[in-house]
Amino acid sequence: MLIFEQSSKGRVAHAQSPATKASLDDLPADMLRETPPLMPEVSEMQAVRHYTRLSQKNFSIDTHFYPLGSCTMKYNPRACNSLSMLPGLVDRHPYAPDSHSQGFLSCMHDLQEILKEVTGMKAVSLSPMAGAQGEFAGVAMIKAYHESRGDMARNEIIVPDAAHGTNPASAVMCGYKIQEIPTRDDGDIDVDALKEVLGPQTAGIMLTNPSTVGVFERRIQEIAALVHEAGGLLYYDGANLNAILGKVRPGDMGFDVIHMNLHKTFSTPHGGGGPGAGPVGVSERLEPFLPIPMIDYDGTNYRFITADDRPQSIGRLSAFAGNAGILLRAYIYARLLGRQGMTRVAEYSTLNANYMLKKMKAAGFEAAYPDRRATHEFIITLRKEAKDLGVNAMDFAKRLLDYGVHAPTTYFPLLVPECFLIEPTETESIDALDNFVEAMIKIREEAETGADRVKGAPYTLPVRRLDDVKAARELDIAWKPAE
Amino acid sequence: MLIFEQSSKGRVAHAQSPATKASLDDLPADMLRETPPLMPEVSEMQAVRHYTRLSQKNFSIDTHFYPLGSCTMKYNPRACNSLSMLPGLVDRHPYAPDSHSQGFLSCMHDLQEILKEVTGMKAVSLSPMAGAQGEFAGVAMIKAYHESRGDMARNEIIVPDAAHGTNPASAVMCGYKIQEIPTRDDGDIDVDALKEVLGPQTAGIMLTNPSTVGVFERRIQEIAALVHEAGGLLYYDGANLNAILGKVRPGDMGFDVIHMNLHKTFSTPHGGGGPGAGPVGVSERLEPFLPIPMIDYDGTNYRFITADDRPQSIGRLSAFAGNAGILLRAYIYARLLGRQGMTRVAEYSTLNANYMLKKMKAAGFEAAYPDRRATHEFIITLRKEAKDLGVNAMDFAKRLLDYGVHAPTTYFPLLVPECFLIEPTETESIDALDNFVEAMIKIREEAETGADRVKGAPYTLPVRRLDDVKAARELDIAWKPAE
Amino acid sequence: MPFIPHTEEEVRQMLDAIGANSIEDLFDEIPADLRSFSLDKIPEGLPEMEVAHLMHERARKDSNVHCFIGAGAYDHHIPSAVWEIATRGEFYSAYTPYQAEASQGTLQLLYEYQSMMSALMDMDVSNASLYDGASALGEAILMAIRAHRKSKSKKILVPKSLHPAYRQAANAIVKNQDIELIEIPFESATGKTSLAALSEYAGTDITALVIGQPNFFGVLEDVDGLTRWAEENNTMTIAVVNPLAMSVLKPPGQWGDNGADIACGEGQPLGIPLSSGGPYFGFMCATQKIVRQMPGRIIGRTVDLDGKPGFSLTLQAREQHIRRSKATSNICTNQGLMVTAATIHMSLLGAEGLARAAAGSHDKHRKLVSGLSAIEGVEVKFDSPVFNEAVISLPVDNATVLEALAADNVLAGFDLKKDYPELGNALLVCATEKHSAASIDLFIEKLGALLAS
Amino acid sequence: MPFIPHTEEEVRQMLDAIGANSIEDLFDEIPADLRSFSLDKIPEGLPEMEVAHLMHERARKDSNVHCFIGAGAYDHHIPSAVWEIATRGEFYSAYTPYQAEASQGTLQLLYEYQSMMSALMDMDVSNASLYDGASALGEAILMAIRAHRKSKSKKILVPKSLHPAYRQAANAIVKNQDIELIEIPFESATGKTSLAALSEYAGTDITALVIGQPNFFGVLEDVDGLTRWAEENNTMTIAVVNPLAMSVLKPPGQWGDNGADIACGEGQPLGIPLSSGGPYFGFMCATQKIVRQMPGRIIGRTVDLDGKPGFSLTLQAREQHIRRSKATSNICTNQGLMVTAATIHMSLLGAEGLARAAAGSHDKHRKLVSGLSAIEGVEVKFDSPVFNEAVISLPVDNATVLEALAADNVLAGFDLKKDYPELGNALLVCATEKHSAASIDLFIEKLGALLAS
Ligand SMILES: Cc1ncc(COP(=O)(O)O)c(C=O)c1O
Ligand SMILES: Cc1ncc(COP(=O)(O)O)c(C=O)c1O
Repeated sequence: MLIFEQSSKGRVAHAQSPATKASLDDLPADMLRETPPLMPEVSEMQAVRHYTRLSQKNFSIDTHFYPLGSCTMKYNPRACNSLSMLPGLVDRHPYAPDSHSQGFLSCMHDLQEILKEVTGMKAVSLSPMAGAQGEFAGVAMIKAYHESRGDMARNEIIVPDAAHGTNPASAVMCGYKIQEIPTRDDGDIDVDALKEVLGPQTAGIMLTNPSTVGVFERRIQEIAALVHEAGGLLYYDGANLNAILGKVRPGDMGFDVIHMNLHKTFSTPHGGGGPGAGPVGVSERLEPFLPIPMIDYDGTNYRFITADDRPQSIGRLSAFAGNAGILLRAYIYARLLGRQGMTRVAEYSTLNANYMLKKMKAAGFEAAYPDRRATHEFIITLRKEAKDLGVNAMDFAKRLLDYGVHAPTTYFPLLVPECFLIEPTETESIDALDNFVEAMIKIREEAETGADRVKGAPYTLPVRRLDDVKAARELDIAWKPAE
Repeated sequence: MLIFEQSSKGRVAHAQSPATKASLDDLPADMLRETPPLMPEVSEMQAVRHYTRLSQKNFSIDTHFYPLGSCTMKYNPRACNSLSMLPGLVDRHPYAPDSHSQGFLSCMHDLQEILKEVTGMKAVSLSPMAGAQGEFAGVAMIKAYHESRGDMARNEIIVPDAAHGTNPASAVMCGYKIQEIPTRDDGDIDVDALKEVLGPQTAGIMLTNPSTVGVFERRIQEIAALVHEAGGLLYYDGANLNAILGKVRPGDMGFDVIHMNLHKTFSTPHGGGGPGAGPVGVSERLEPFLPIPMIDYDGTNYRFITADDRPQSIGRLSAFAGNAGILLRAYIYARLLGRQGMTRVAEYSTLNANYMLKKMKAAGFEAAYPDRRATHEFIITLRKEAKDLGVNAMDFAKRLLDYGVHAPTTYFPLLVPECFLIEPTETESIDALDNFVEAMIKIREEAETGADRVKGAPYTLPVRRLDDVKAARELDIAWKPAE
Repeated sequence: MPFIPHTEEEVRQMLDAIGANSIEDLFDEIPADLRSFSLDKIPEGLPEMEVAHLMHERARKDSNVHCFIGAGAYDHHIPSAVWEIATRGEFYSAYTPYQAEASQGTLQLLYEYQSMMSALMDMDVSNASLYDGASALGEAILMAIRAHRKSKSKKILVPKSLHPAYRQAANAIVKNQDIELIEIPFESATGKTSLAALSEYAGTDITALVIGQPNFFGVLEDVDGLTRWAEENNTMTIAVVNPLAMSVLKPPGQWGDNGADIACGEGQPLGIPLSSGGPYFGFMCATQKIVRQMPGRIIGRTVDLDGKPGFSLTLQAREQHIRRSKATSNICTNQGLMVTAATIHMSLLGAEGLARAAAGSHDKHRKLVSGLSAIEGVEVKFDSPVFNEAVISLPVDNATVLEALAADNVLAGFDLKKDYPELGNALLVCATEKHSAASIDLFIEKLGALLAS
Repeated sequence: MPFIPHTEEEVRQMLDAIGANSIEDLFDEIPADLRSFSLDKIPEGLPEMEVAHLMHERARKDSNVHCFIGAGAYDHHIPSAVWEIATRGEFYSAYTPYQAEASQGTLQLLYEYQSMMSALMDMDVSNASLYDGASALGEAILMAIRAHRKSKSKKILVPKSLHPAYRQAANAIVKNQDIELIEIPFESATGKTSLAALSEYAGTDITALVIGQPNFFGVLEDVDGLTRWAEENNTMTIAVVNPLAMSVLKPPGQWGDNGADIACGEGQPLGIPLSSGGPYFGFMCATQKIVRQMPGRIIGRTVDLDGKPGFSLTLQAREQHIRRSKATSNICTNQGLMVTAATIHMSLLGAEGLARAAAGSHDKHRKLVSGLSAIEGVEVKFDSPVFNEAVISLPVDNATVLEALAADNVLAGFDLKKDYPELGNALLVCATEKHSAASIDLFIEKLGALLAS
């Protein structure tokens, strides 16, 4: 039942607003609202009960194994939430003067430094509010760089076919054309194809490493050399940073600019769709273009770096300083982990993924890149099952929900048919991994005795499979009272 | 799965304790523990996930209508929790000096005053930690009073048959014998029977008003006069205070001592079984005997009243000052409600109960006291259904769970056969009340087509009906690892 | 190893299964020469207890101020229930609701959110959030350009009375696509967007006009006049509004003759703490006919296999994960948790509660401004109705006043000198329903004393 | 009307259904002369925002102290997860789990709690909590009297080295049942219970001997010697222990030759905040053979109709709601939510984490005491091993020192003068793993400076 359907006309949760409505008699009547908006009219308890019960209909990290590839659904330490909401932090106004902000600013500055070190970049701006905004900022910096050199002809960004959709979308927002290059059967980029598209029109290339097919791009140094020779710059999509944290650094691989998804690698919560944080790091030549604000420290005081300090900056991407509260959570997480703990993130997420891959293979599932090491994630293809048993990746995904496991990422990257991109993360125990493999085996067994049971899944969730076609055709995206 | 069954030997949630174990070399070896206790060895996420999921298996006020008679399951405002846990309050040491405790002490003092006013008593001590401890304190004061007067022969406490089990149990803990008196068919106490048992051996009587049968004891003034004439005192069990808050006061009815269940009337959470708070209020003659500590205010400073101030006190009932954090919650609730809001508690809980009673009667269910007003609760008896359809009160109760409603109190008070004691509270909306009645009608309809469906309930909960006999016979109350 | 459950024995068992000798072996595809660097500058890990110490200390440094800054971020009352529920693990630690069946909680909540925002703006549709108010304006401009097929100019009129940071962020977001933002001045007496200045563009091809309500100065714009101007000139209108104010002010859907085309803004006043400027959330509403040009996620109500109602992501063909370079926006992760809080907040307050909060806030502001303007030399800058905040001018240097009051923990307002030097020593000051009378009096008294000395 | 959902129209509709004219009519069975009184002294209701103001102000008054008081309540690290989960509505706002099928969350958790406490004490069984440590001792004494059928004396030996408040509370609880608590002195040099004094009672009918570990002075008692004495004299033993200490000290189940009969104490060190002394929880463990004499709720594991494991309240025949005047105790509501927190806390720390917390706490205490005792005139009072706290004696008047340091926000310890005048100017001081080195140094420095002046 919708919250609106629990309304009763005139019902007010009286503890939550002033006892009476103050006068607005200084405002002209024609600027005032005549009829109140149609909002729920419920008691405090009705609201609490409704949203508490709604919450229970979700899978989440706090309740389920959630091996969603490319998303790094790992444990979100509760301390990161509670400590970021301490009075003084949670109620600091974004325009509070530096004199009354040294606590907050010192956290932001320390976080910048930590991110610089662990990525091997020269400078970091924390302001982008998610990965995609980080990508936008990164590509905008590439553009600003070329333009600052009078190099105006570069109008193409190269993107592998396996790239996340945000990569081409972000490049287009910066006014670029997209050149797609293929991925080889071994999971690496086709370097010959790359050579063919490189040229004076090349502004740069956007890569992730490990890539979205779950393997490490072995020829990365050669690729960097080729792109740089052609006058282009290299962009690193940090969505997969969890795989290499403390093990190898994008800066050392030759990347000029990177974004990090703190809501993945640094374990800030995903909140049912955000907020995230997508700080960008750059090599020396891009430093002048970083988005403002950043934090400076002169040995005594912390302060905001603004447009006055950075006339070449691509500008500001948010009204204030990005998703500050999320950055605090990432900072707290970084301090909990420390240097050693960061390295262990890569180690144990990789261990978990390789273990699962091995077990899946042993159970007869087909790996997309059977001869490669898994990184923090790996792909299996269910094309055999789809063909022989008539149950596709989506059917497996839905049936997994009944087994109490969130489905891996399905049908991404698009180049592998019937794929599952599986990312267990370092915070899951061997039991959870084994359970998953067992569930997959059971589902295949079910399918072997007839596809229907699996195709009808899920059965144990609040709803069964939803009609997405109807959702799009008969668009119902805002409740209206029955006439 | 138990948390123990998720353990792995040597697993530690490392963020939660010092990195190494400090030396205990100043302690003699024979005083040290040799083998560690068998505790769960899980990761932080495993613990979070386990207890988050366990929580989801509960019904609660935040998720369900919970009309548990005598328990006053009303909305627990979330502000009471968060404001009582502010730094300064949540970390105040119980022995912090008064100079650094004025914030806390002022809340406690104000609460004492509010409770005095709303109950009509002369003085209040907040220290009892639940209703039963309040009863103990109350009866102990009655005893101390008689003894202080050299009146040593009074060794009986009178208790109606409808009384809550804690009443006789508490009196016995004070060294008293119990005299039970019957309840009449109209729900009032049998005053003739009372007269018969009154005498020089009478120390006092324990009553609730409204009583546990959900009606107001109309002859309360006459009863008070009779007991006082006999030299006894009147104890008021405040579990049902919600029914009369701000409408009529126990002090005015003639009671000498009362306890309040703040976890009922003042909406502190019941927490799956407590903590509660059971402050006691007294008339003038019992004031010297109140349990310590209490809070005094001299117009400038607040301070604890201790045994030095009150040599006749029955003493202290807890190591410190009772369930302080619960008292804070009650205080916050009292400030949110204010004077008017308290009166409305009685008004709307009574309105809800009478409305439900009327609807239940209209639906053909039998009221235990059909000619009486309901107070904040009322009783129906399902003896007809038990006889005609073969489904008893427990069967209805279990089946209600499937309808998403917590069962009312069943089989209490014992004198009404197949009874439901139904207490909707003031915070439920008319929709919730109507839903309940409809569910009852549907269950009866189900039963009319055969008892089995109802007797097999519940079906939609984490478990079906449990084998209590096995639980008691094959006692398994602490997990042991399989050999 | 914080947060890593593996025991030594399990690691051994897993490596054996894999057929590797050590964890290090698993990294053998990485070129060896990339593997030498030092992380020594990153501090050692600390247990939660020590990090708590550290954070308490830092938080204390920024605590206990009397803050009268608004300027786009407002300290309103937030019911305790809001964040106690929003941070429940099931909301807090879930991903974007791609698997609809396992995400009905989030999905239904977002559908309710869309419904509430549509109602508050009196617009047909809402998306499920963008990053923040400023970036939402950038997206709204891009959306207008996609939606207004007849306009070729890519020219957008943006009042100078709009929040400077919004103008900067919108510019940073759209400038690489040959879009021109043209600044429209405000009337120096009223602080309102100058209709006279606007008339310069009458009859030319303008894609959209941006209208702030209230504008950055707190001043109420002539939204009907501005919207009608746009309607007459075949220009789309983009409303940038304070959503809480819309509970008492005329909402964008009712502006001019046909209402605004797009409404966007900062959702923060709806239950989001100040938190140094984020995470907040950008909202966006629009008319039904341009819904397919809207960026961001949209949740639809549908039915399941058994015909039972349910919710799922819809119109995904607009989004980057399907359309890639042709998507309406690159946005992927949005501000879901903030919207969760805002939805609970709006449910708890309802229309009446929101209106009381807005009016109560305005009332406190009036008390503040009347007290401040009674001080010798302090003047209210604009002769216009304002909502919730106002520009005052000081007889002495702004910066000196701000610093002196800050020394007493009074943060006296937003300094307008940098963005609007033409206003002289002007401060933007704000009070909300949350300010106590004592706190307001303290500010007035301190400023009075300072200026008298 | 805060928290009341009724609209005027609904009230009318409900009254019509009832057949009453007004709500007032529903109270017509109450004698009219009882209805006139005034509640004017109770303040008007306030919205949450204003109550929040008030509470913040009051909380601030008691904040920011350096507290070195232990004396039965200890400030240990509590993982954030503990209270975030314990205050989830499903735990926080549920009733006692009478309807087992609708309470499996609470029931399973309590079963796990019983298992953990049994393990920590090395005892067979545990109940699901009592009110607090002091009242648990009262219940333990009553239980011993019920359980020790052969003893008729109702005499209980209670060391003077036990927490004074525990002795007072236990006395208040048991005194009306003709039970005699006999005080056993401590050795003035060691602070331990005097075995010599005990020997006076050898061979007489004593129902039980109470043994604290550590005792109120932090001193470790000779638990083996005391338990053996009791075993030899057919006396039951009641252990009163700090449960966190039991992660490193010999637990009651291992004392003497056969272990203690009953173990009880204050659960606060297991994840419960100081909170002015409550709510905490009393725990109680016992040997299997006397489980039926145990007061309080007990949860058992069983199976459902389908044979699936589940949990329910068991041995209810001991309890007041069944046995009424013959129950083992009057306790009904216990401290469920505290136990919920403690169970999560113990799961998060595990045996190793608890031991590290205990050892870390002890270590900080050693640093404190060594710093304090290096000050001229300050001495450690007892020549015995202690855990976590210690008695120091001062060269000057206690009260003056406490007051002077409190003026600097240092709460220097518990003043023993009132309860133990024989100890002179003695303070009981405590530090835990949570105290920072800086905070400890501050105390040492301030005391040093004060005594030097
Ligand atoms: C590989 C990759 N790149 C980019 C992104 C975009 O990041 P965000 O969702 O934070 O905008 C994602 C996240 O889904 C991703 O998986
Ligand atoms: C009528 C009545 N009296 C006394 C009590 C005992 O109160 P408590 O559970 O707080 O000890 C209760 C609570 O269950 C009750 O309902």
